[in-house]
This record gives sequence, structure tokens and C-alpha cells, in this order.
Amino acid sequence: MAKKPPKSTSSKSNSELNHSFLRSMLLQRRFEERAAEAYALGKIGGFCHLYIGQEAISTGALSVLRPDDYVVTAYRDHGQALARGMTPRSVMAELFGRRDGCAGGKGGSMHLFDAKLNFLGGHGIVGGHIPLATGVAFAIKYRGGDQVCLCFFGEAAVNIGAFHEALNMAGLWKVPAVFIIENNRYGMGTEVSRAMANEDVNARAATYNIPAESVDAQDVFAVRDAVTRAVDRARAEKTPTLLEMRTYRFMGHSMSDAVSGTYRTKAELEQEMRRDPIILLHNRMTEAGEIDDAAYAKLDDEIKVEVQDAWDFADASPEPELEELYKNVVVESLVTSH
Amino acid sequence: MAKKPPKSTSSKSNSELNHSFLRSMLLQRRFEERAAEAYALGKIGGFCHLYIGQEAISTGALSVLRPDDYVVTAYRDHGQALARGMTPRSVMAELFGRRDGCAGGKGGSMHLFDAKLNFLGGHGIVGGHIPLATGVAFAIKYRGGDQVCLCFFGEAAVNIGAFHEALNMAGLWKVPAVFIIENNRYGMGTEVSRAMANEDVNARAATYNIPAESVDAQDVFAVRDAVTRAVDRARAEKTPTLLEMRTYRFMGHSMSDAVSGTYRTKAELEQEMRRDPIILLHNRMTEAGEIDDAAYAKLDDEIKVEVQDAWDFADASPEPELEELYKNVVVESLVTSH
Amino acid sequence: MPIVTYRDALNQALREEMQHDDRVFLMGEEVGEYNGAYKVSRGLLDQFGPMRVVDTPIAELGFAGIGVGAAMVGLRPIIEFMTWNFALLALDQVVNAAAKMLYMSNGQFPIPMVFRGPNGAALQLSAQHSQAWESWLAHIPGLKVVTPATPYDAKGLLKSAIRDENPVVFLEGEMLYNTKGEVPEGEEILIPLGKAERKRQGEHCSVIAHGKTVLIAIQVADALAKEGINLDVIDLRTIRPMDVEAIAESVKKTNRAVVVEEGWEMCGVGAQVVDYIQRECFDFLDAPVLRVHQADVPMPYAKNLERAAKPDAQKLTAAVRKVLYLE
Amino acid sequence: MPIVTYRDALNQALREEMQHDDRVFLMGEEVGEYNGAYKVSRGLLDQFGPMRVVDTPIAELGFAGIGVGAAMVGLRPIIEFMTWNFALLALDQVVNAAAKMLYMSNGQFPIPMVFRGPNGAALQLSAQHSQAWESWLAHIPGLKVVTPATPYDAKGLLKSAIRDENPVVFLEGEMLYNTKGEVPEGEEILIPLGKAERKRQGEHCSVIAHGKTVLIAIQVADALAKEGINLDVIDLRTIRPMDVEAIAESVKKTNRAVVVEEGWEMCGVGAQVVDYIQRECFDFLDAPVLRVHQADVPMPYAKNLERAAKPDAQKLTAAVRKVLYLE
Ligand SMILES: Cc1ncc(C[n+]2csc(CCOP(=O)(O)OP(=O)(O)O)c2C)c(N)n1
Ligand SMILES: Cc1ncc(C[n+]2csc(CCOP(=O)(O)OP(=O)(O)O)c2C)c(N)n1
Ligand SMILES: [Mg+2]
Ligand SMILES: [Mg+2]
Repeated sequence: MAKKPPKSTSSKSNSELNHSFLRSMLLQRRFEERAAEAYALGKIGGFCHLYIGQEAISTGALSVLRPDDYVVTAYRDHGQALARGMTPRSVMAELFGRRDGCAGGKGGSMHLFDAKLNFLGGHGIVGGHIPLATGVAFAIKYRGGDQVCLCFFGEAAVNIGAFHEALNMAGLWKVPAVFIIENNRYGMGTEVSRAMANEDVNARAATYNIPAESVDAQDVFAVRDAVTRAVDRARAEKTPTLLEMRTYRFMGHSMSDAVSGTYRTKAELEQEMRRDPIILLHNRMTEAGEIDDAAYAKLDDEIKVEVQDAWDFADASPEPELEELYKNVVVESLVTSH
Repeated sequence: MAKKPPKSTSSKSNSELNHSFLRSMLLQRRFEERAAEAYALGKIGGFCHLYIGQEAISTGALSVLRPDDYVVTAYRDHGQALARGMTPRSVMAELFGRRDGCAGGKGGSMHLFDAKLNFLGGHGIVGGHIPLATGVAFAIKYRGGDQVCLCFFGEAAVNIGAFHEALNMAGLWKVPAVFIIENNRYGMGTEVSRAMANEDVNARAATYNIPAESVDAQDVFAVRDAVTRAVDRARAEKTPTLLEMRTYRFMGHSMSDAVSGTYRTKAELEQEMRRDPIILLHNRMTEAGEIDDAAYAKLDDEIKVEVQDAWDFADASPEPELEELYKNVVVESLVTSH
Repeated sequence: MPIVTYRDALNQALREEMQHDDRVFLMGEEVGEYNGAYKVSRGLLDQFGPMRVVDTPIAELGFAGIGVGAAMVGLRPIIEFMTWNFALLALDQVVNAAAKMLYMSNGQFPIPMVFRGPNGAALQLSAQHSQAWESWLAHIPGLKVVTPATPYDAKGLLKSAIRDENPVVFLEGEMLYNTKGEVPEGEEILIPLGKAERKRQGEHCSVIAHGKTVLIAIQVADALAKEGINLDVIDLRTIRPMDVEAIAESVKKTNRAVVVEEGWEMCGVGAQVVDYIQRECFDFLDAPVLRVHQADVPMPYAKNLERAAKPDAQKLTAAVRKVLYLE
Repeated sequence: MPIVTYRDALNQALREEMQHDDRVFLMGEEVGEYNGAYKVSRGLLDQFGPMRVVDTPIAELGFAGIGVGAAMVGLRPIIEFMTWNFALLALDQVVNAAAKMLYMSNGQFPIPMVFRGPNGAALQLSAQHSQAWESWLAHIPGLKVVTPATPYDAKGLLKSAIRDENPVVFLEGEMLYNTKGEVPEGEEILIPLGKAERKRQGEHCSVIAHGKTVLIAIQVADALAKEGINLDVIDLRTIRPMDVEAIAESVKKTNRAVVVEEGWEMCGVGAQVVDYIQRECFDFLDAPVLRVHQADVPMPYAKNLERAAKPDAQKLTAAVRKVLYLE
């Protein structure tokens, strides 16, 4: 790829923020490690796409948002859900397909929703939710609000028509959406260069008259900074932005995909795992004297307890009642006259 | 728009070529003038999109092709059909919905086909035929041939997903397709700037790693030259090209659309009509002493006779037989073993 | 009551609902400056401005999804497809986003929106521009599917569709836009979705129709009435949910039925109606239920072939005679 | 005969036909280097190289259209949809290009190609990944629609589909890929499209099934046989054209029928089968035809809800008992 991503230049990297970022990323990591275990035990079914390795994106990006902003994402959505503040309990119970899940067990891993947090899903058709984000941003502008809509998707989604149509209209109408490409270099087993005529995903931004940036997304502060710039612009000028987050997925595409060996080498994986966003932040904090081994271990233990609690909660939560099958197919309200 | 289109620099502008171009363009013009008349008389029905004003594109572009090359186009297809060598008779009979039409009356104005001339239609869904062109070019490469596939569409089609997906794959796989945007500045009643975030349609080419050019398409030689470069490249290097042909449509979008007054002014139309491609060529030939008034009048009369003949032929051609209704829904051949 | 066209009845419904609720907006190709490809939205841009009457690029998938997104956060979009032929490109958003969002989110995200535009064949528009999609759309749980036949129904059903909390597919007809009928102006008409209406009363045979074919059914009923054959014409008005009771009540009375539709035969709306009838009225039927529909071919361009392909009064009459064992 | 999986039977068909005819190529997401998302194309890239086993970007509409274009100029493409859920995005090309080209061009451009991939629900893939599209596709003239239930049929029908001169929609099942059965290797099996097959012989009730539900029907037939209830299980194999004679012959013998399918009820394949039956066998029917199908809801994720939503042996048995007036 052409340009080197810009370095993080944040002035906000104070200890407090560091700690909250570390906590957020570790929670996602531990949560998904246990989810993988639950999947192996058959407690979670269907498709389950882990976010491990990409946590700096959810954490950095969502740290910028206000509660009244909006988030919409793809099927690889556990990280964003947790980073947005959904409880490990409600997410794990959803993965378990239980009544107390954030969608009552109806959505599952790919379709996490939380209306109270303006978390608009969790969508399974590649690129299909990108127009939704333009629509949300359109609605913000329609109402004269100053919120933004953050939209996450993989780099392979930029090859599908929905991306193109949604970005053209976002650029044309100038709506406050921030489109975040999580470029983990693979769409399932297909490396970027085998799917894109021009691997510079940001080249597409010019087509839509949208400002763009490439970010070293293993650095949570680089993510935060870039998203801050984009969100500020969206609030102030109603200008959309396209951000390429350069990252890597440490696990297989989904639980049924081998971690390495088929379409990528073990060596490449190991190389990339050295840039684990959690380790990078942890190192930085250690160097700055903000955390020591004991404190890290304590944090990690706390998080593990929290995740175990989520597991127990999910496991204890009953299956949905059978009459739920026919509920919420349509809203059963009557048409009223004015 | 950013760059000025390059000037025609053809060395091939000899008198013979001039005459054949003038003939081709005049034939399209007179043909469609009569088609409009036939439409008013109810002899032609449905949608009928006239090409008047854009004839330099079909004429210049198709003059470059070999008989074994391929052409695929949109619903505004009379011009390309005639320029490719389909007879006015077979086209007019198709518009009349008659048995001797190029599609037996089944296709109509938007769906002209001629397998013998590798004329692959005539398609009605905006952008829908662009993937077909990539597919045809893929097939050429698959077979190791050196043909090319020319694909025509309007500038508004670049906003739809099919364009994007088809061009990405064309650029990715390097197939011999030449994509010709006929930028007549309006998609129905919508001016380019109201539909495209970035009006520079060629900006999109970078996204797909495809060479691009903008052409003053009222100059038939500029068209021919640009298409020659693109076709040569496609044959030699299997590289696709995107060409923006800057043109203008002198009639309404279709027969039911007013020529001016709603979305464009009469003044603009009149201004553009001064750059009528036929007049431009005629003037050039007059200046070069290649044609005088008598010769022009003679040519025009000949063409009018030819078009009248097409009309008479179409009018005399019977309606399709009723049992045609159920024919060619599927190929009724049996599966054979090897 | 004033006599207005179906087109203007729709225009009234749009205008009234946009006045009534400023969350309602209209988006689609040529809906604004051009006043609509078929002029259904005439004057709305002038009245409501470009934020509420939004011209789009040619990007059906994209702007359908934009509508869904706007609906998720509380607006009430009306997405116009220039024709439903082009909506084929947008069905992923209609089916996977609009129809399923409420269910997938367990009730958290209702999608109160309308997808509307002309459906079915007009005149000589040939294969790619002559499709009737109601059976496809009726297949999908989460959607409501509405097919008004008259100006009155067009207005009353569109107003209800706009106020409905669910994604409603609203299928108009290019050939219906110029038809005229009584439509009240001041009075509030809200026709409940899911209720059929008897358009002619008769005891000899039920004819179940919707949209454009209701006009054919009425025409045939009026003609046959002169011969003493009285048809019970049931206009479904809403295809999903379908008013099975109204169908059953009629067929239990007449003991015979013909279903007529614009779409193709296989897995068409008529097949579903037949299924309901044979289940609900098995012991009442004196003859197999017959169907009238488009010939099982892509729509041809030529005038005579197109005529032969479409359902019409002659074909419906023949089917009625057949179920009455009159030939 | 060797026992092979449905997956490998498909693989054999692809391999043999690619060997047989070098105009045949396979294109789709992950078909090459990854050997197929469901490994149906395992080994084909190695054997035939990247020009004939083509990995695509995620662009269903685009590569479906590329297939149609290649077919127009004489190649015989096989387009794999990773699943038919994603094919929703490509239906414009399937319907408006592939299905109509022959007709619009008056026979000048046949489209000999296959669109294939898994269709219908697997396990807990929830609403957007669990759809059965056969009724939609069967609606469209110009297409053939094939739904093999067994490894033998999978091989024989896919080979015929690849050799057919028309666009064939070939619907597999993720839940079927691992099922096993006898499949001849050297021998040429070409099962004609459009012919149903009786999978169990019985005189008490016809069960009309296709694809995955054939296995349910066989299971129920074998269980009920022990009670002395003998089902005539008709596997449609091809949905379009549908073998109406085979259905009618069976129902005229048994006088009762149940139709079972994976898809939703409204305008489903079952509705069409019912329509045919009541027209062809009106005087033979001793009970209304019943249907078993997916619950009329988007597919839920939770295991118990999903189970409740799907057609299964219990539901089919109940329907059979009901048409036999056994409860
Ligand atoms: C339209 C569509 N086609 C195919 C798929 C199957 N699929 C699911 S994820 C995926 C890869 C997407 O890769 P990318 O966008 O890079 O996101 P990542 O999985 O790397 O996060 C594919 C092909 C799908 N869900 N939707
Ligand atoms: C997918 C789709 N949407 C809408 C239409 C209706 N329509 C036909 S032509 C047209 C305008 C196309 O403009 P452009 O691509 O610039 O071509 P031009 O007509 O100017 O030659 C529209 C909106 C269509 N045929 N297909
Ligand atoms: Mg990726
Ligand atoms: Mg144009």
C-alpha cells in the first residue's frame, strides 16, 4: 500500500485514558476467548466471528462518541458492542441464544442490538449496513442535530455495490457519518490484492469527495485521534469521512476457519501478533510507569471474573419462551386517526 | 470539471473517413427523426429513448472495431445498433414490434440484438449491462482471443453498484473491455452535480486502477482517436479503459419527456445544439472542400430514402404470430450424453 | 365527493401525511425537481423543500437502505421506486434490513416506512420493465403488502401505510394513475391494512383480485350481470396480511372461485389464495378454483403478443364460465 | 456403488463436466484458493487453474452478471453463491439478464449457465443467513430450478444442469453436504431436469417434497410404515419446470396429499403444488391438501426457537395424520 499511516500525535494520552483503554480492550479479548470456549462446548452456535486483534479500533473509536451518537456495524460486532457499553452479560446471553440476551436470543452473534445505547446492530450481509449508516446520518441532519453515526465494516466490503452507493450519497449530501474500514487484510480467505484492483482503499474516497485517512489501528491512540478529527468535522461541518484502520485479525474468519495455514502463513500471523494492540498499550503504560505487573494481573483477574459472571449469567438464563417465535414479526399497533 | 478534454489529433481524417462518418451520423439522425414521428403516430410504443446529439460517439467508437469484437449497450441503443451495421429495416421493424425486427418484435426499442454482428443488446436496467461487458471481456481473455468488448452507458449509471463491481473486477483481472460513459450531463431530469459527489467521473477510474480519458465527444475524430487508443491497449495488453465522452442529448430523456423547460433551459439546449456533431463534421468537410451543398443534399436525400424504405418495410412487416408468445422462453434442446 | 385521479389521490395522501407529521419524508429518483417520473409527487418539493422531498442518484439499493437507517432512528421515510422493476436491485434492503430488523432486534427497532411505486406491466415496456412483484414481497414475513385498485383506496391505504409502524410495500399501477373516482378531501380516510373489500356482490362465483385486476373483475362482473351471472368480486387490497376470512366467506357462499392477478403463475398470489380456499372451503367447492395470470413468459414488446400475455376480461370471463361449467 | 457425500458428488459433477468441456468454468467467492466455503470445489483450482476456477471479490451482482456476459459469447459459466442468502443482491442479473436474454433477443442469445450454492437454513445462522429462495426463483419464466436431495441426484442433476442450454438455478443445502449415498463413478449419470422421482411407494397419502425436506419425508414414511401407513413420497427434484404429471398420478392414487418445504408459507412452492393438485385431482381428493413449511417469521437464532420454526418430522407426521383424519 502506498502511504505510511500517520503516527499517533495525541496529547490526550494521560494515565486515566490509558487505563480505561486497556480495560476496554482486555475485556473484549477475555470475553471472546471465553466465547470461543463456549462455542467449542456447543453453547454458542451458528457463525461466530471473533474480533481478537482489532480491539484498538472499537475502543479508540467509540471513546470519542457521545451517548446520543449512533453506531452501526457488521457481523464481527462483539468488540464494538462491549466498547459501546453493552454489558458482557447481555452480549454473552445473546450468543448463548437466551432470553436475557440483548435481542432476547433472536439475533445471535451477528445481530447484536441495543436501542438504549444507540447501537443499531450487528448486520450479516457484507456492505448491507453501510446505507443504513448514511440513512442515520441523513436523519441527524434532517433533524438539525449534531450527532454523528459511526459505521464499521471490513475492507472486503468496499468491493460491493452498497458501499459505493452509500458513500456517494453521503458525499453528495454531506451527512455526518464516519465510515471506518477495518482493514485486516483478508475477507475470509481472500487477501486484499486478490479482490481489489487498487489496494489503496482510500483512493475511493476521492470518488465521493470525502476526506480520508489511513491509520495504524493497532495503536489505540492513533485510532482515537483520527476518529476525533473525523467526528469533529462531522459535528461541525456535516462532512463524512472515510477512515482506513490498518489492523489484523488474529483468529480465523469465523469459528469454523483455521487460524492460519490455508490462505496466510503462521509466520505472518506471528509477525502481526507482535503488534497486538493490547501489548502495545501495555508496554507503553509500563514504560510510562503507569502500570506494573501486579496491577495488570489484578485488572486481568477482575475482567476474567466479569466475563465468568457473564458466562454464568448467560448459562443460567432460560431459553426464550416458545411463543416468542411469533412475537415482533410486526408491530401490532393500530393505525390511529389524528 | 477538472481537465480540458484533449484535442483530436487524428492523422486518419481523410475525406473517405469523413464521408463515412457523416453518412453514419446522418443515418442515425434521420432514422430517429422518423422514429419520433412513428411514435407520435402510435406505430412505436413503450419507452423510446432517442440518441440525437450523441451520434459522434457511436460512429467514432464503432468505427474502430473489428467484426469479431463485441458491443453491449443500454436502452438508448438505436445509434449504436445502426453504427454497428444493423440495417435500418431490422431496427425500425423492431421498434414497430414486427416479425422482421431484429428481435422478432419481442425486444423493442430498448432491447436491440444482433448475434451476427456481436451486438449484445440493448438493456433496460441502468448499469445492469456493465457486468455483462466485463463478462464478455473475461471470456475473450479466457479463450486467448484479441477481441475487445465496448460497453456504452450514461453518466448516471456510474452511481449504481453494478458499475462499481464490474469495473473493480475488470481492473483486477485486466480484461479487454472499454467502458464508454456517454456523459450527456443528465440522467433523466437530474443534472450530474445533483447525483454525483464528485462530478469528475474519471476520478473513479483510479479506484479500479484503470486508465481513463475525457473526450470532447461532439468531435467524431476525438472519439475515434480515444477509442483507438483504448482498443489498442485492450488488444495488446488486455487492459480495460474508462472513457468519458462529453456530449449532450438534444431530445427529451424519452418520448414522454419535454425537450427543455423543466430541468434544463431552452438557452442551454440551443447553446449545445450549436455543437451538433453532424454540423461540426459537415463544417469541417465544407472548409476542407470535401463536400458542397449539392453533395450534402444528395447524401441526405439518399439517407431519407433509406429511412423511408425502413419505415415502409417495418410497416408492411406482419405482427409476430401469436404462437411466438411461448417460443424462446427456454431452449428446448435435450441434454445429451457425451 | 370530488372526482380525482388515482395519481392525485396518492398525491393528496402524501401531502396530508407530510403536513400531519414532519418525520415523514419522500425520497427517490426524480421525486423532487421533476415532480416524479409519473407526477405522483407533483408540487411536494415546492411545499416541503429539498430536505423532505429528496432526489437521489440512480442507486436503488443505496437509497432503500438509507430509508431503513432513517427509520431506525425515528423518521418515517417513504421511498419511491421509479418502478418496482428497479426495486429488484434493492430487495436486499427491503427483505434483510426492513423486514427483519424488528425481529432480529427483538422489538427494539421498528421500521415505520413505506416503499412505493408503480408495479406490473404498463404498455409495451417489454421484459425488463413489466414485472409484478407482489408474490415475491408477500412471501416475506415482516412486510405488509398493499395493492390499491381505486383512487379512494389509493388514498386511504397510503395514509394508513404511512402511519403504520411496519415496513409497508405499496404497489401502485402506471395504468391506474389516470383512472378516476370519488375521493373525499377534508374528511380523514384511513383504510385499515389487511381488510379486503367486496367490490361487487354476487352469488354465482367469487372472483378474487387485487390492484389493476380489480378493474378487470368489475368489468367482467358488470358484463356478466347482464346475462344473469352475478360475481362476488373480492378486492384483496392488502396481500399481506391477507384477509382469509373475507375470501372464505365469499367462497362458502358462491362455491366457486377464480383468482386473477398480473403476475406469473408459479408461486403467484393466486396460488396462495387457492391454497387458502381449498383448506378453508374444501367441502364447499363445486369446481376447482381457476386462475388467470400473465402468460408464463417474459413480457414481449409487440402489441399483439403483449395483449396475449396479459390477463384480461376475456380470459377472466372464460375462467368464470369454466368454473360455472358453462362450457 | 461407492458411497460418497453429497458434497463430493457435487465435486465429481463439477470435475467431470469441466474435464468434458473446456467452456465450463467455476466462479465465485472463495471457490479457488480456499477450496470453497463449504469445500464443494475442493481440488478444482489445482486441477484446472485460476482461469477456470475464479475467486471473486464480494460482489454478487457483479460476478453473476459477468457469468451472464460470458455465457452470451459461448462459455458455460457456473456461478457459485457462497450461499443463496447473498444471491438476493444478484437477482437482477439472474432475473433480468439470465432468464430473459433468450426471449428478448428472440432466441439469439441462449444463456447456458448454472447459478449454484447452498439454500435454506443451516443451524442457528439467524434471520439473514437462513433463507430458502426456491419459490421466488420458480416464479420466473426462463429459469430452471433444481433442488437435489440425495448425493446421487446431486451429481446427476448438476451434470445435466451444466449441459443444459438454459440458466439453471441449482439449490443445494448446507445441511445436506455431509449426507451420504451411493454414487456411481465411471458411469455417466445424467438425470433429466423436470422429472420428479418417487422416493417411497405408498397408497395412503402423497407427500410432495424437494431438497432437504425429502429426507424428512423419507424419515416419516419409514416411521409410519411401521404403523401400516404407507406414504407415496414424491421428490420433485426440479421445481421449475414442475413434474405435474408425477404429482397428479400420485394424488389420484392416494387421494390425499401433504406438501412440505423449507420456505415460508405465502406464495411458497407448496402453494403452487396445491394449486396444481386441486386443478388436476379435484374429484380425487378426500381431504384438503395440507402444507408444512417454515413458521411465518424471520429465522430466530435461539436453538429452541429455530427448531420450532423449521419444518420437521413431527410437523409432517401431524399433517399426514390430519389429512388421513387420524386425529
Ligand atoms: C453479500 C455477502 N457476500 C458474502 C458473505 C459471506 N461473508 C461473510 S464475511 C465475508 C468476508 C468479509 O470480509 P471483510 O469485509 O474484510 O470483513 P472481515 O470479515 O475481515 O471483518 C464474507 C465473504 C456475506 N455475508 N455477504
Ligand atoms: C436501475 C434503474 N433505475 C432507474 C431506471 C429508470 N431510468 C431509465 S434511464 C434513467 C436515466 C439514466 O441516465 P444516464 O445513465 O445518464 O443515461 P442517459 O439516459 O442520459 O443516456 C433512469 C433513471 C432504470 N432503468 N434502471
Ligand atoms: Mg477483512
Ligand atoms: Mg445521461
